[in-house]
Amino acid sequence: MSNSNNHKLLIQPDRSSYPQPDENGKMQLDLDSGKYVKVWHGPNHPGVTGNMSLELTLCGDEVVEAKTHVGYLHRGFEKIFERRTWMQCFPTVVRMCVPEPDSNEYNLAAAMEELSDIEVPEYAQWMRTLILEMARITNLLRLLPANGGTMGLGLGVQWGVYLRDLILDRFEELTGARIYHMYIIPGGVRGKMPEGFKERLINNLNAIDDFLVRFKRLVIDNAVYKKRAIGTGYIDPSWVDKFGIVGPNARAAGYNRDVRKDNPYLVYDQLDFEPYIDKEAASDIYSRTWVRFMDLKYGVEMIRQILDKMPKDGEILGKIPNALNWKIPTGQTYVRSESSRGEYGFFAVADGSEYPRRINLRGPSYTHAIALLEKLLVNANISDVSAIMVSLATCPPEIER
Amino acid sequence: MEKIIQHLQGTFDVKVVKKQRDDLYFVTVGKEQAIPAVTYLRDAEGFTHLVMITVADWMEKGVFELNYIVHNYELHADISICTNINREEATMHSAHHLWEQAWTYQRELKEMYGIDFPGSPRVDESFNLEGWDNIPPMRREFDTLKYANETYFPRPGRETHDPAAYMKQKLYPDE
Amino acid sequence: MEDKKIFTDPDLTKRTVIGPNGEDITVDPIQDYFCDALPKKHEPKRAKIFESFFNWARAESIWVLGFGTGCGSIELYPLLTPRFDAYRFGVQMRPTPRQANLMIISGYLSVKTLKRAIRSYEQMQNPKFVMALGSCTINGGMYFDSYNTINRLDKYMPVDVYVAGCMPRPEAILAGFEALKKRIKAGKAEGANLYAENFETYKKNQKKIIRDWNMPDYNW
Amino acid sequence: MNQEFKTSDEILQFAIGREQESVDLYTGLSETARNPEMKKVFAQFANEERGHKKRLQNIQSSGQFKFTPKEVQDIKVGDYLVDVEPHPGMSYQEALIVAMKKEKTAFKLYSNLAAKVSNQLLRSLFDSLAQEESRHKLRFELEYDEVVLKDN
Amino acid sequence: MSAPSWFPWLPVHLRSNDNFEEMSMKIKDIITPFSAWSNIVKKPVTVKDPFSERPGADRYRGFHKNDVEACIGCGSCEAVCENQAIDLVPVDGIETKKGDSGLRPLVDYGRCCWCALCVDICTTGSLTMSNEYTWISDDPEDFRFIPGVDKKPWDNSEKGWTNPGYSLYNPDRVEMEEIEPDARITSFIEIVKGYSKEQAEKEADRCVSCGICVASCPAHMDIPGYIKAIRDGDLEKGLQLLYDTNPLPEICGRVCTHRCEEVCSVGVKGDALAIRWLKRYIADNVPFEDYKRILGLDSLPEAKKHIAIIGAGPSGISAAYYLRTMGYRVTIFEAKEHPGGATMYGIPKYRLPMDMLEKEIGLLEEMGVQFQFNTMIGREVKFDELYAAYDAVFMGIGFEKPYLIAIEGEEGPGSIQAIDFLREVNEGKKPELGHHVAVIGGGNVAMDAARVSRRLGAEVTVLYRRRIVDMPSDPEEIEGCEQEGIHIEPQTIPTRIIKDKTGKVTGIEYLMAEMVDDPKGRRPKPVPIEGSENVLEVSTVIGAIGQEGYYDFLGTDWLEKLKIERGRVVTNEHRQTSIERLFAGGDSVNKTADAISAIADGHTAARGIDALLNKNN
Repeated sequence: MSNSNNHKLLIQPDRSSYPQPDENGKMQLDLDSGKYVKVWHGPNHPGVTGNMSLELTLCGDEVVEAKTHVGYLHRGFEKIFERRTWMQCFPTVVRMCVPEPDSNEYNLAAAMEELSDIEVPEYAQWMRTLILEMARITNLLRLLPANGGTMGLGLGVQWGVYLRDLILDRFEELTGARIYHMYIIPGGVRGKMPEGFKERLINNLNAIDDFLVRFKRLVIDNAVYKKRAIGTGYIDPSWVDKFGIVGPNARAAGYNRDVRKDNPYLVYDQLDFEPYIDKEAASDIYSRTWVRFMDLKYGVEMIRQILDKMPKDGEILGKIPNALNWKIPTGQTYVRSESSRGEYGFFAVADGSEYPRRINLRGPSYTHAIALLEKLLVNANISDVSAIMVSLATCPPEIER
Repeated sequence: MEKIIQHLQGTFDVKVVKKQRDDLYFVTVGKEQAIPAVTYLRDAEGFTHLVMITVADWMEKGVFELNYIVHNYELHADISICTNINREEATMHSAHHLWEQAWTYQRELKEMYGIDFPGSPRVDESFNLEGWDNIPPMRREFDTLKYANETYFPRPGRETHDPAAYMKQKLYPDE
Repeated sequence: MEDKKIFTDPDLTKRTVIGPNGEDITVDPIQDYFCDALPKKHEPKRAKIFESFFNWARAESIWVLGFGTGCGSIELYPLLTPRFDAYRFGVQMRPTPRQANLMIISGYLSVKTLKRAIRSYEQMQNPKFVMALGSCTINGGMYFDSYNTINRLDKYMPVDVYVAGCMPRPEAILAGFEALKKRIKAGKAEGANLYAENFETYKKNQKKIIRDWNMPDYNW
Repeated sequence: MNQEFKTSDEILQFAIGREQESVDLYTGLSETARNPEMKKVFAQFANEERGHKKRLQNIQSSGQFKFTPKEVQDIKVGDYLVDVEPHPGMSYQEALIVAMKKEKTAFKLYSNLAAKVSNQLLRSLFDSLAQEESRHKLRFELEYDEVVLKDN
Repeated sequence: MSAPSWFPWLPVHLRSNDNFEEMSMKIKDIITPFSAWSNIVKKPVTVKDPFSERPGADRYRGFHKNDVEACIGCGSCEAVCENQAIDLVPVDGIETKKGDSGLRPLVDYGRCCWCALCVDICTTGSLTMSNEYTWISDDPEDFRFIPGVDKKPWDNSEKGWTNPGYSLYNPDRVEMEEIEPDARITSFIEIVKGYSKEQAEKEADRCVSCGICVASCPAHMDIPGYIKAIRDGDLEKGLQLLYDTNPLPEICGRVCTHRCEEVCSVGVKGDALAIRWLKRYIADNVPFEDYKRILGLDSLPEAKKHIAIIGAGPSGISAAYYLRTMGYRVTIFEAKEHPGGATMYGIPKYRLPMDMLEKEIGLLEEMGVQFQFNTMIGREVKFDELYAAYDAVFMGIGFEKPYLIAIEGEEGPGSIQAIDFLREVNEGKKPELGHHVAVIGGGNVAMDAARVSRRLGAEVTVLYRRRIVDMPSDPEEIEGCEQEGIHIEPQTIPTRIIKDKTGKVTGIEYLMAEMVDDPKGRRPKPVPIEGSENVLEVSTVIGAIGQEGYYDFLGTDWLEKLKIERGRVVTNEHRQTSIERLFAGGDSVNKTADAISAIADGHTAARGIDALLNKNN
């Protein structure tokens, strides 16, 4: 069913005079007819999750055609990787995606360990899982309330970012930096858990739990939010494979897409957790908010589980060659991990020298923000554009690297 | 997974099969066979999810190694169809009809590597770089440091000394 | 250059019209949209006592343009939440350049963002200041050898305050605001006049790397 | 040497005589030495002794001298070495042994003379001469320790 | 329940009932958001004074600190930095010396990303990070400083990222298997077996290529270069690098005093690189037949001038090799019947096997160097004929004459000199030692004498005048002695050798000594303690207290012209003596008196001769 009638407005506007897509879905727009207005939902806009701009062609207040423009944060990562030795890539790779840097670190470490077959000690694997889960809830704490934020309900963002800041303090204690932790070094991790860290982390988790309760009352059960969220930004479940949709957006459409369950890595196979799937596949903004809400809830329980099950002490760094002249034999691999937005993969090619031949990042937003978003925004109301974008949790640095 | 690989070897002239992990195979096929192989994997073998289309630039061998990585959610396994295309006039059949997001990858590869995908929608639009007048930057013959030093003004006043040479100049200059 | 074609209306092309008393008048409708005049230097002309009062007022109400150009802008979130609360220092985020007097370049600056940053900066009203976060604005930071990021911010726009850190923390940014206030109260924050004075060098540097310049030289 | 000394002048005269004796000894050795380097070494010892003699002479002429009793380190390198009688083909090691032995005898001579004589002024004069000789001996012993006993 | 339609404020298009249930606009949903007002009563979470209340965590990666004394300027922080943020710059007040390049890291905060890889790789642990993070300035040029030299407020903050438990290079040396101590005593086979390919590459991988060792190696060999060649597996390039500065890598690979390992930056915190054994690995593993091809010795320019070399010791061989590569015709005159000098006759076979000597010196014969054995200058050939007949002469005669212990009872059969003893053993004879031997002295020669006599079945005691820490021999040698059951008596001064009526040595009397420090600051001097005599029953006494030069063969008129000082020939920086066309090198010239300095002298002299002869015509 096409997207428009799903938008259950009581009085449907008379669309007869609007341009209809021709047989193969292409819009024939006569831009010079003066009926259309081109608006840049530009890089500098509070409702955007990072610097990405949408070139919207509007007919009245309805989007007729949308084009995503990326490249504002393009730093040519893959080019400068080829000028850095493997260990020098470790601090560079963490800067690829700002809201959740640790998946990058883990992917590079996993790729390097696989290509030069290094064995990571047990304690380091547990610490890496803890760091990835903490990074996931840090990003969700910023992303989940942002759904409300785009509809004017900024209070949730204030609570969320405050709690995110508490977790960043824990990161600072453990890894030595707030945002870019540079903690998962190829071969292991860079430090043990300081004492007293576990108790402080558990207090923060309790604070997040009662944040969840208050947030549910504030946003999820909010009449205005329900009215605007339900029905808009509907992703047809059949699109999930066509557009390569992964992570929470796919789980909202009823598909079980979670790399931690599909191809378990690190110690995820020793943890019991169930990613939340929206059974009736409502797959609109509201359902995606629900999925992220449950992700955050399960994420917090997962961290508690990790803290109980992890070994008290152990070796933090395996046997790695000298960092200055670490040569990896020729070979290529694709390693993936589950970031808060979905499957996050690294394609790494080594040619036997100290320098990587190619490191390519496959971010979940690569497909969500361009192909999927442009299709979703057609016939969407101008006020819902940023809501849809934030509900897809797009993060532009992944797209243009 | 081995069964699927045998099927592939049966139907297409597979040059090299490299098993990286038990859930990751790199299968090298000829240029003409790439898109049919990917279509076969998608329709017949259940590899419905296109992970990525990516390229490794082997300047010494004069080829771009194009990789179509597809993933099967039942078997939880990946197969990457690799094909080598010539670096100079790099053109490749477009795969935009297979997946909706394929044209995005092809658009980026055109801008970054200069590989042309005739027929792919909006392939010539600029993706990351606005008003770029140099050769596609990701090719290995493009020297990014030289370009950066010429275009953007690095702050002067930095010069380093090599310990060995400095000690030679200080302790035993004439030997 | 195909973007420009979409914007212009068909009847916006330059044309010559016969004036009321018979002489030819060339009409260029595009001028109605863009003004090509260059910025002028506005010396503070009030008496010293008034000027320092005005500077005090400007310093105590720094309105930041909400344009996160680089990765450092994620550290601006905590400044808006109650925990670090930049509002008590008089610092507030404004969505449009028209209402902002401080632009934060929060880290690296790619060419595409530089074009938008220049346009936003030029649209800000005269007493405007620039704060540069992180090492990427000083000497290229981690992307010194990238083909798409600038190495030195002071070549493209006058910068008032630099904050060190590879992503400076919220407390460091608050300290940056304090330093900026001192500089404004001392009357040294004349970035706009500096920009007007050596406008050509700035414009030459900017045009060297922004090649598809389809906007006027100075975006009023 | 049981000759009684009354005046400081006599003592100085006697010391200068001994210094002149050792100067003649070294100059003789430097002529007869076959190895040119040994010639130079002995010549250098000789004019060292001349320096001592000159110093004693201007003490004698000026009539006054100051004597600070400073304990001179004695590392007894030479005490257990076999005596060497000087011969033309001497090596540097033997030359040092000869010099050390000679300085040692001179030191012993002055110190027991100082013990025997009663006059306080004369005793301090003898002690200063003894101290002077022990400093020379130390100089040769340090040289021996540095060059010959490098590995021991 | 659904909201009744008379709600006045409900917008008109929501009023018709049928759609209202679908919209599930329940009253509860309208009320619940107001629960957020409960926050009014909560305590605000604002940080009162963000500038001082929130210091960085204990492990925070803040601004750099550097302990300028501990830092040796090795530059591995600059090598690991991916942003090229660190430059090595000279600092006034810190002068360059062996083991310290005198450079200090300058950090550019316009590039740094605070990843602390420099702190982790720092070989001396001097570079750390404070937990300070606020640095604001309006001048971009400010953000460069030399930590530890430019004073900064965070210089003495204890918290911050210090060197964590792990290290980015392997500080421990790869184990080298040696023969068991008790198996060693029975034979003269070589103790050190040498690295396998995998061991050598693992050891070579530990090198941080800082280059500090090059300055302290007397021959200034390109050590990082050939260690990198081992890492790359390109042994031919490694051999070329070796022969650029050292024509006897096999010998140096076994007996060098490896001063480079004392200053190796990896050795500051961990074990130093086994540079000597790596050099030996290259020389062992390149087949001898390819030497000529690799080193380009096949087509040598022929017969410009003719040079004579006196003495086939390491300095003579090295001079001959380089002169030959420069195209001169070279003849070596050797007094004994085998080449090698001290390395042949002084060093025992368990340290330097015979075939290694023949292999290396054999290369010279293949290069066309003529050897004339058993021709001692002054006996078979007069020096003046030599000086006249050849265009230049190089003298590498070493220290032949031993210093006597000069104590009572030294003459006679029972007490012998270490050099003669070692020469006889190397010539194959087996001197009669009796059951107990006393070796006097603490240098390498003394250690060799002790271990050789141990192998000949005698009990051995080493008497040394100073403390063990002052012993000039290699620590491995002392350790080897202890392992082989040789006990060392420090601070003992021999006074008398006791003999029985028939003149056979029965014991040695010695005094204990206490150390007195030297007025001029040189090594402390041992002073015998009167009355502390004790006696050691020995059957033989071996004197190894030192050697001196023997130049009489030149003849008196040449000796006049030759400037000698304290037993050593005086030479300028080209190793040219006071006689114009006579160059000299080796133990008789330099103070360090070991093989590598001799080789370095040979190389310098070769260049000096070449410069002199080219200047002449």
